[in-house]
Amino acid sequence: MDFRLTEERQMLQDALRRFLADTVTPEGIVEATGTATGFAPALWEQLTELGLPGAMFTEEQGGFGGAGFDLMVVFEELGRAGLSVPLVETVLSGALLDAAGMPVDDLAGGQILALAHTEPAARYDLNRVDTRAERTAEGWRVIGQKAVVHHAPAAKAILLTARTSGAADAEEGISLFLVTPADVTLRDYPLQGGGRAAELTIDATLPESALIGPAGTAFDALQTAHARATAALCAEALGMMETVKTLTVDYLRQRRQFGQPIGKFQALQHRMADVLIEIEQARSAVINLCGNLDGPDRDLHVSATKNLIGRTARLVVEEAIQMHGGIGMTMEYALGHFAKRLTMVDHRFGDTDYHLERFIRQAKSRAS
Amino acid sequence: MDFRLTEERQMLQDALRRFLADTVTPEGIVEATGTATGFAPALWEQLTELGLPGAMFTEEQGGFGGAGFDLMVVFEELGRAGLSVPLVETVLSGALLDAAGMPVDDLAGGQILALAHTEPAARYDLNRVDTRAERTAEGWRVIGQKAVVHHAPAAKAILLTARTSGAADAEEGISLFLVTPADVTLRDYPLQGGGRAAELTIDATLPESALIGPAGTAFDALQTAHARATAALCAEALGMMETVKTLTVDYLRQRRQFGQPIGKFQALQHRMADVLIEIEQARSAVINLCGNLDGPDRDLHVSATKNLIGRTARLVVEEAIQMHGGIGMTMEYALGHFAKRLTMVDHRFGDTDYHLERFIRQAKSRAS
Amino acid sequence: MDLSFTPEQEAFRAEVREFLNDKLPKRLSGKVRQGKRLTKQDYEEWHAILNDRGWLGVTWPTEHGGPGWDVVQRHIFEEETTAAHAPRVVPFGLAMLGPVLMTFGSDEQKAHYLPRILNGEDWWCQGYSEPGAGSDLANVQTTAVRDGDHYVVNGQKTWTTLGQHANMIFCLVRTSKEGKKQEGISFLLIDMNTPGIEVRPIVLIDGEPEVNEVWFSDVRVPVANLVGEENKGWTYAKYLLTHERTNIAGVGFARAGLASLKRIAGEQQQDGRPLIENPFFAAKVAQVEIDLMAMATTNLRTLAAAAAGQAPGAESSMLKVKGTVIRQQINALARQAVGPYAQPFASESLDEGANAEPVGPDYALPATQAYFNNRKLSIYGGSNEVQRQIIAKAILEL
Amino acid sequence: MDLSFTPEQEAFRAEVREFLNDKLPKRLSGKVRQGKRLTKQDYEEWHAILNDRGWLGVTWPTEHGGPGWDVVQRHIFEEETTAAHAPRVVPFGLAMLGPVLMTFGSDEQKAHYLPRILNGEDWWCQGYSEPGAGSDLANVQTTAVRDGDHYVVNGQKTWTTLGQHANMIFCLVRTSKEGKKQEGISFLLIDMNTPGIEVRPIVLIDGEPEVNEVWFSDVRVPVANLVGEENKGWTYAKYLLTHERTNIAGVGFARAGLASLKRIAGEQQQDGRPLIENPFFAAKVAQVEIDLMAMATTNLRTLAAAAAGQAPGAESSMLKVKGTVIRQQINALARQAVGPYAQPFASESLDEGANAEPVGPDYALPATQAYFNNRKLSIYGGSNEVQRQIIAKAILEL
Repeated sequence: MDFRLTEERQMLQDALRRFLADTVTPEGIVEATGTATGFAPALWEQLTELGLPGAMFTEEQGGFGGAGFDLMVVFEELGRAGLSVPLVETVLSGALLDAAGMPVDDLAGGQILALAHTEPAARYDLNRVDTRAERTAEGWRVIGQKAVVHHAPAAKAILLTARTSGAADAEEGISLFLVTPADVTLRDYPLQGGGRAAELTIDATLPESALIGPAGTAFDALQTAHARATAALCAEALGMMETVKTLTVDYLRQRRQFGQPIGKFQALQHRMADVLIEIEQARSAVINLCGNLDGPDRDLHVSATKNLIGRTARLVVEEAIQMHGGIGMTMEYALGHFAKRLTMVDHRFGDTDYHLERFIRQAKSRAS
Repeated sequence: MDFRLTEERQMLQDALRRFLADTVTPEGIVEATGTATGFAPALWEQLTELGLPGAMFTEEQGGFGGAGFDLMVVFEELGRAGLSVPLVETVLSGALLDAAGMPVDDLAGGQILALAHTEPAARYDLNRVDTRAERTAEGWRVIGQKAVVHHAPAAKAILLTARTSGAADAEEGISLFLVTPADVTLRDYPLQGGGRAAELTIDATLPESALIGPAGTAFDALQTAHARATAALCAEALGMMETVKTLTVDYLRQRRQFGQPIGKFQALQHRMADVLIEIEQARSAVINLCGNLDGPDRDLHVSATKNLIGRTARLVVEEAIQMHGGIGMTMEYALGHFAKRLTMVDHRFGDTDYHLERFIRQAKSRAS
Repeated sequence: MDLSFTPEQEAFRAEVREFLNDKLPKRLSGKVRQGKRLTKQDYEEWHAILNDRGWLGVTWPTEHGGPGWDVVQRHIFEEETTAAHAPRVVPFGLAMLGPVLMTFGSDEQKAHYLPRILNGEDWWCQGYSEPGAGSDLANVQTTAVRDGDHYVVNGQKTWTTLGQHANMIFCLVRTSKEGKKQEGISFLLIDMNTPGIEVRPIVLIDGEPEVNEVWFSDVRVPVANLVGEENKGWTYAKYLLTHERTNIAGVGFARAGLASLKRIAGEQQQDGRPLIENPFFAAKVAQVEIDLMAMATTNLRTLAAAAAGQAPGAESSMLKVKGTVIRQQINALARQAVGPYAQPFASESLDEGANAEPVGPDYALPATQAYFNNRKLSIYGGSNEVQRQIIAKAILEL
Repeated sequence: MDLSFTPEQEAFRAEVREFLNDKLPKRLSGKVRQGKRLTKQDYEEWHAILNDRGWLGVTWPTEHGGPGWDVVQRHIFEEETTAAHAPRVVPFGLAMLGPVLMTFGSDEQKAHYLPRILNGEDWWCQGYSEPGAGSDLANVQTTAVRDGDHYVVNGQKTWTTLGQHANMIFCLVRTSKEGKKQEGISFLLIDMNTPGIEVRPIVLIDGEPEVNEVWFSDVRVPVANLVGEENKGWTYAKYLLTHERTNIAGVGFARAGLASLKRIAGEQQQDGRPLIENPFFAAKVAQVEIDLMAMATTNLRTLAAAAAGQAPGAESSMLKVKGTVIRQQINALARQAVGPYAQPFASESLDEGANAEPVGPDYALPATQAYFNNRKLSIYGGSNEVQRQIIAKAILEL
């Protein structure tokens, strides 16, 4: 039992925090969201040099990390800075390629792949895939639509799931394809809280070689990929909470009303104390997930942590805005951006209720 | 739209409040609970003279009230005083006898009948009756067990449900019988929050005449009886909340700590404000139920109100104890009794969750 | 006790409903229902329709052109207009300034301004809040110094809702620094076209420029624009704040929000079933519906007491807190309901006639925006913390 | 970062488990599991078994007869004993007074009292709280006036847990009224058999006489019973309060409570199915389980920091609040789970060997009692309000 970071991770954390504090500004985030890709390519290059994509992978894979706590260290810092970069996509794509026995060293070197899996009617159900792929004489005929594909506008290529057999909600029959931007139509847009995504339409014939791994067997890898990406997202949320906490504590100390700092008002003090307690809970939940990411209880912890993070994020956002008053609702002050970005965590990879229900199933199957 | 009491109800409320304030003491409640019947018969006689059972019934029935708001006025005052008398039983029995076309003037005059319906395995399901009654040459052979029969030790006779046909959870097939104490075995005990109840065992042959109303058709009347009794219980809970509020406000004003009344501490002020808001919500919920007790949306309001009362009662009890500190947990101070009695409201006629689920069903069937 | 409305009240409701059916443009109700942006012209169009019928100044007595309704009629009108998705009536002239002028204004002020509020010649905005004040409203730093027949105003106001549309602003200004901070405040009417006034929009987290900062640099305001007496402005300000609360519970908004939430949750599918049938989600919706049923009755009780001449005390603070909490819960559930489509931020689709189709279901972005925007409900109009303080003070008397 | 235990720690866990399997009487664990009343003899029996193994004073160093465990070992021991339904170790002598005497007591006091705590000759109780003080612990009114070789003590203590079993009490008494209230307090050891002491039980809402009032009328206490220096008692009291917090999170109790809750909800039937399969109830249980999983890790993190020599700051206050809230939520769910059988109050059935069968399921009354009794968790040991104050002060530094 040891809650200290290894020396390597400590160094990475320190370097990353310093770099991001020096580099990222609220204006820069807004500006990047307005660009074609939704982030600053130069910044991504610098982060790649710092080793960010590399930290997502083991040495055998061509990286120098790959464990849950590597994800935690990196994403907490990204969360603190509040910026959108396609690193969750690296985690997703890496897990999928790796499961198919494909090399991931390009990803570790900074290559950007997007994942087009969720569909307009799927909500958070990983198994629901209506996009169909049929083997024809020319190759794979793929027709379907994908929803809110993060960082699709920036991706060199896109991993796309399609159903090669089975009913729309069957776990079996989901296959993975590698497609190029030329194969698909994108309608791209900015996201609440920064970054860009796109609605994707595909109606194309892909070469035989576009299939990644054996046909119809992608579901397990999708679960693994989403488990890892959920850990990343939860750690990112934790970092955002830390920033919101700092902003709010500073505000309570400095803002004066009725002749004293508002942090002197006991009602606010006690509510702030509850917020602090829940952020500590959030940190413990992220540790639990990252520490179990390669263990047998992975999915139990995925759902426990995503549920707790979702609840805590809402509390933190709503209390921080309320304690700030009107200024907390403006985009002129840093809180506004973090409030939106942190709120959006519950809208990706399954929300609070989705994971509560899944936790109950997981706990039941573990008990029996 | 009128939220004022009629003159008659106002007079009854005033008289009742004065009488109970002069008569009921915490010691008296404890003492009564220790007696064989669980309440003071002399007090019941005085309340009967004041017109309490009579207010439960319409003029045609031999009373002078009978509407939802009559129940509200009376039970709110009983709740304020915190004492246990068998008036909910009068409401239950009255509705059942009335539905069977039987006279209720004895009940209006103070006769005490208990209702033995709930069974050990039934929890809050009104339809679950395992007690069986079979017609034999000698009459009705009735075998079964009943759980937590309130005021059974005091009742001259007991209304008892038994299944004459159908599966254990069928709504059809439930029949109503009038039994005497000699027909049953009671194990009686005190209740949390005052009063007495009993576990009832029956293994007897009853005369033909013991059947009340047509065989197998009691379920509708049971629903009506429980709707009315739930309104009574919710109004009683509201009265208890008012007393708890008064005790807590007084305590916040008088108790000094760190050199000032604890009511000066803002954190407690804001929490007390939330408690007050919820008590107003509880009053509105009771009004909604009592005003709809004879209307088409009765069951929707039964469940809405019982759910809200259950949640509010828990908040009121827990916050009142917390604001009092240790003294709030002792039986030496009036709050202790009210805290227990108010908590028990959620354990009769269906709890918060039971009614939330039922509300959803009711709202759905109303919408369709 | 009687929860039903009288036959007269029911007839009134039918009359309102018929009016809305006939006169509320489908274009406007469609925009409100879909959460599209309303333009200045949209509001003005609806005001003019109401004014034609004499139903614009709902709280105004007949002598000033109001309908002379009692509180129950006003409540019914509010229920029906919200249910019909009518645009809200912009409150600054009608609900706020109007009653102040009627009570404290000079005859000239009444004769000049009141008709212009009704006929739409003036669009008023509110100059109460200042950057340094927050909930401490009496902490007014904007100064007005007498110079001949004028006051010279310097300072800054903020959170001025829809100030970008306004040609007039009513302001609290400091005319004296003697005594307590509540003393020395005056109530001034200022033409926004006067030189020295600058309006700067503040973009909120929903991306909308709903509120503004208003800067005053040596703005010369005729002394005739003073309401009542100099240094007595705090009295008028408090009067206004009380009258601002006529619909503080927001029952109509909450009901409309709940109906919209149920529609969304009925359309969204989770695990092959409508989300509204998911027990966890259904439980949360039912819980807030039950709270709303009770709150609506608390609101009616308060209205009935007001109709019977009782001054509203802590009740209006209770309604403010509970009403805003319920609306915010409904907003949060609607945001949750839209699922992954809460993420896209393609707000150009909110403009009427925009070429951009919404991303995902058309209700997704409005639901998300409403969640963010309505965080304001517990902040403005006296924050919920201030309301809790009022409630506690009233009962604890400490 | 590593969430697993070392092989040594796992071996230690196995050793504890084996000990419990061999030595914990089934009679005692059965009573604890079923929520029956524990007698003084029950506690003494378990203390003696632990003392035989040298595992009674878990926080004590080996020189004083403790096992010399580190915080992780203590944590493992606590996890295992709670899971095995061992009686709790009565903390007043072992966890509270012991460490104070070791640090501030005279050699004579150490030599005399410490062994007697371990071997059960003395049963200590705590004389801190007073009726007028509440959370304001330093507001000590009980006086001790020097008279020759004695202090003469007058006053009243309250909330003295299990004082009815005690032969000794450690007290905060006022020996000086000069200076701040924290000054002038002394720490006295008092024999409960001294003339002038009266113990009166206080019946709590669960019907149990768990706590007592202790009255002192001209009680003569030898000066040798003063711990440390006169008027320095507040320092020792604070030290004690810090050491009281070794298991402040109550993870073991919470886990045992959760297991019991699941058992109850698995047996109770609603609408023909186990209650635990009802989605509303399952959701609440899962929510508190998720909170507990996180809190257990927060607890381990704090323990690890303490093991690394970091002084616990606001963390122990956070654990106090979250830990008690979680336990109270579990208690409330268990009360809810038992349904109508929460109502009977036949508490004679809680005595071992009582003729009275329980009314309804045997878990019903203990679950209801635990709900009422554990309202204390957020009140005692520094109320949760006091803890929130500490947390806020630490971060806001105002």
